Amino acid sequence: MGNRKVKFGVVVYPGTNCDRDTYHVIKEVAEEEAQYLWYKDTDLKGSQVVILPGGFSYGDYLRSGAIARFSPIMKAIREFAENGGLVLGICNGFQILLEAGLLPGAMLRNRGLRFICRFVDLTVENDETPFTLLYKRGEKLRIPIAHIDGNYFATPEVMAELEKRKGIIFRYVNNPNGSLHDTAGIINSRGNVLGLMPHPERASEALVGSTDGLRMFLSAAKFVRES
Amino acid sequence: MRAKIEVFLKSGVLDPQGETIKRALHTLGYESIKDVRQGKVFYIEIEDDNPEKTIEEIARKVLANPVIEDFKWEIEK
Amino acid sequence: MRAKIEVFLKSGVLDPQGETIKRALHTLGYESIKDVRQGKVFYIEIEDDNPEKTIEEIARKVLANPVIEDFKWEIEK
Amino acid sequence: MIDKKLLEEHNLSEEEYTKIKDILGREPNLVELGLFSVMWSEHCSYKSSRIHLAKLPTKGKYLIQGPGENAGVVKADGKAVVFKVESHNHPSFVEPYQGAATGVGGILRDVFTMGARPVALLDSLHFGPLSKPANRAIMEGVVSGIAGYGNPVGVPTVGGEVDFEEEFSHNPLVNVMCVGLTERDRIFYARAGEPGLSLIYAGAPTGRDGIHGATMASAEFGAETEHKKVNVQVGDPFREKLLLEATLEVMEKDLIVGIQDMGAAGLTSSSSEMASKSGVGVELYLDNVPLREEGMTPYEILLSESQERMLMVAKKGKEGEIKSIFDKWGIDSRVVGKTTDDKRFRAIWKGKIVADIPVDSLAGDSPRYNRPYVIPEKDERLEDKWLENRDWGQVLKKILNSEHMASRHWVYEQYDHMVQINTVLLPGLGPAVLRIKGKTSGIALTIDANPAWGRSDPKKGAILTVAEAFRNLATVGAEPLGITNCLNFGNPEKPEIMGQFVETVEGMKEALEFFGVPVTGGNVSFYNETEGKAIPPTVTIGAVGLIPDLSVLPRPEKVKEGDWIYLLGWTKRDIGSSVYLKVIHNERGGKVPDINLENEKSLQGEIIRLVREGKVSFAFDLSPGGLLPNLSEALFSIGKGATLRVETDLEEVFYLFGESPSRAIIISPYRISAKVPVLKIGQIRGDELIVYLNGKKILQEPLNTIKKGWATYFNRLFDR
Ligand SMILES: Nc1ncnc2c1ncn2[C@@H]1O[C@H](COP(=O)(O)OP(=O)(O)O)[C@@H](O)[C@H]1O
Ligand SMILES: [Mg+2]
Repeated sequence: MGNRKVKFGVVVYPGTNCDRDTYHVIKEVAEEEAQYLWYKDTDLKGSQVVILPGGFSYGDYLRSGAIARFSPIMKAIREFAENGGLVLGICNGFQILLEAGLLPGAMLRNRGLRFICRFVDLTVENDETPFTLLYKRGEKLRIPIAHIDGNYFATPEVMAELEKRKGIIFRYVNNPNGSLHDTAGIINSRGNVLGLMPHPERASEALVGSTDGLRMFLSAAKFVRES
Repeated sequence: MRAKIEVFLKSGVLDPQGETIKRALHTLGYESIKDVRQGKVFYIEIEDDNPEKTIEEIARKVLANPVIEDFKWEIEK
Repeated sequence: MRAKIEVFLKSGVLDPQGETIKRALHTLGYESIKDVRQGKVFYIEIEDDNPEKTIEEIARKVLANPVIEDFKWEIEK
Repeated sequence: MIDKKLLEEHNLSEEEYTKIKDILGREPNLVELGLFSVMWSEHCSYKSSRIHLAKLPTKGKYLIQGPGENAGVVKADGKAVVFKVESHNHPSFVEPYQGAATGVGGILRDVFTMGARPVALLDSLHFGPLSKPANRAIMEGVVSGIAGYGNPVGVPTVGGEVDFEEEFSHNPLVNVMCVGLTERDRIFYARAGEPGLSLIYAGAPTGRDGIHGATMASAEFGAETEHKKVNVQVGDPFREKLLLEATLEVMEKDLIVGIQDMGAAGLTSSSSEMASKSGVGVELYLDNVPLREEGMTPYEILLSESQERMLMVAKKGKEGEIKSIFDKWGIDSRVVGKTTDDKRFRAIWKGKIVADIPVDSLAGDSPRYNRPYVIPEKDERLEDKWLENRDWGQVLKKILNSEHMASRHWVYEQYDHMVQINTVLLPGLGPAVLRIKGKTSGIALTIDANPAWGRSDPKKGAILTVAEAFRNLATVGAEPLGITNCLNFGNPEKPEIMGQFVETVEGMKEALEFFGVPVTGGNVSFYNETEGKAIPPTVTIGAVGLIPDLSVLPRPEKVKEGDWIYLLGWTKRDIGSSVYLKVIHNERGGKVPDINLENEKSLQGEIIRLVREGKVSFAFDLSPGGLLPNLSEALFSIGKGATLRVETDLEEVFYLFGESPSRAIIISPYRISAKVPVLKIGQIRGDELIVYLNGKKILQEPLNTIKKGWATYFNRLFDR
């Protein structure tokens, strides 16, 4: 297997707007292989990691991510995830994973009711996932957020279960949106589907302010290469 | 036929919008308002043999998120 | 006392959300849905001597945007 | 049947009506009257401004496309930068959220119509004072409207400005600029090619949105008045995003001859302008136009301003391919007409010709006026009481904690300013800087307006605004490639207002000719008046510059303890129209600073040289607020304190809060010398701001204390 490039699939829904950014980072910065997956596709064209990027799928009408979950490609993504494939949902991608039931919980409107775009500090809570291999537990990351519905909510039982199995992977240092338990990102119990509100692709090059997000893509690639 | 579906947050789920409106109303002097919860309402034109079934189905499957929301509907003949 | 206020777009005002939801429903096979318009609904707890007046007032002044929206309300005793 | 009342409702003069009859050789029907009314309106025809705008310089070494297209184009490091600013003032007053949102939508379309992917938005916003709740509501609506549209479309709002003057209480200004990037051989124009080509309509169905107010009372539409009242345009950013992607894909596959978005006067202006420019005619089949509402008349279909619509002229035989691309993106498209060889604008509805007009009379040959004007009197006051010494520390905090200077983060954090990951300098200070992916270069963007200058002296105000915009660019090492502008004025039929306009254009011309930078386009917004009270004349300048090498870009993170603080330029007795007067003396007038353009040019040249030599950790110009407030803001971003020692023979206020132009601060670890005055005035040190003036300590305070009011001003007002 050696140094073969890992193939990332970047899903494009109508209204997705971080697809090109994510593609750019995977291809030009992480130097892995990248391909777009159209929401009407029914297979993942050999993708080894699937990313649901940020944006406003279907304008975020109805609820963020609510309409995208019915896209034809979701069936393939679900099967891929059930077979242990790595799926990363960023921002709107996270919201879609929640709406689709691939991750537990739901997003409410931000506590302040406003869209917030800024760099925030996160802590890495769990460095034993395929997406955080290259981070250290407790490490602080500077990664931007950009959302209006990022106030993570789940029932007390779900929150307890998440905490117990270390399913909260990233937490905000200063909670910007009201998320329960300062949750910024969670993983499923099988440990292969991660969703987070911050944008690692916006923090992958020093020129635009931070490189703290890059290791998320590199971790996933390393995990795939070594498994 | 016209149907109306209301989708609202389950009790126990925090409603940031309702909270904010309540505070704004208090600032404006409407102290008698004790609580505000905000929901969505969908007005639907439907031509269907079994509108009850269809409406119930789209409310459940599409319009409401069962993790946080409940719904109710009625059909205006 | 509980009041319910519905706020909806005036007819003729474009409703992109409703449009998009309608299209989504068609894609899902719900062809019998001819039109969807989305509005807001507010559930209000009020303790007031003259709840009708207060509710009408906050609907008009605070909750609805008169340029593009209308509203209606009812009080459930 | 066409009487005085009807003409009045259509805003047409007797004279214009006579001209219409001459052109047609008969009386127009009502549809035709409507078409002339809208196409000859100030908004579409620039009838009062054209002869003056023609004076502006439109040639430059970087210019690809000057005024006259949907947007201007300049070269930048082998690429083409497409940009334009537009106002949406009145709609934003009527319905702040939707007014601002649709303003963003319109300017985005102007840019992607030219074949460029929009990469940035900037907004210049002017409201009434926030002490009035109504003004707060307008600002809140406008800002969330810009966010609500720009964010979903995925174009970052990377810069802008917000300021406040009483006159804007009833007439806010919402000027939005969009910048796009494309290849130099991939630019599209509003052209119709040759006769016999299909016109393709793509986008949202047509509703009764924004139909000219004049039509409302018109007898023929009596039965429909219910609907007529609702003519607020609602934006659909989701559809815009799809329209953008589909349009760019159609362009990439080279399937069209020309294209224009349907903005003001919708289908009529887009089709007639393309045809007129190419010397062909156009025939429209109104029954093919997708409609959103029932019972729409030809009048309404032709003049609707529904958003998110495009009109393009297909290359022969490419109709099907075009349609399949729009289908893929879920956008309706239809053939709604064709080009003809008779140079007429003809609309056909239910088998009948409902309008038949020489196309040039609608688009090219609309009337133009040389309206009478009087040159306004200048406010030249400089009052002694403005010059008295005060507790400068208190003054500084008061100014920083005012709506004029407080941190704008409450605004720009609602905007996605990072999507597309090109934003090299985050909003907060100075111009926006974007990288160009795949190159070492970048572009710098700024938008500037200062109504206080315009009110006291429109001509000098315009010169100063241009100079400020270029100085902003210079601080990041960028030289200007071109500008776009938006001229916001009252009623041009009043000679005083027309005088302000003439003076403003004169000033802009003088400055641009001096710098050798062309205007690439812009927008004129007249009739910004409520109850006879006009806004101050306000010219908004949007400038684009090129930074050859981003590796030497000054940025706050580069500043180190011990770096020197240099003041470059000339400080004079300038305090009129300043933030200091507004906040401390509640005085909104006074003499506008003089500017020596030669000095200004040397200053900018020297800053650019120093930046490009890699000598500068961080640089900023002294814009409104003056030295102390501007330096404090810079220190807040840097996160370090400073000690200043300044010596002056002038009254103290001029040095600390005066607003002399042609000045900038450079922070550098090196010894700096230049061909303009350079003073070493201090050093980056500790976490306090300490200021000595003529040897006397006038201020010593922790930066954090100074920062508090500045940082939270808008949150305290808006966050409930
Ligand atoms: N309406 C706005 N939209 C986006 N950014 C804004 C807006 N207003 C201000 N900003 C940003 O805030 C910063 C400070 O604005 P301003 O006081 O005008 O500074 P400057 O004079 O240095 O340009 C700038 O970076 C500017 O781009
Ligand atoms: Mg400025």
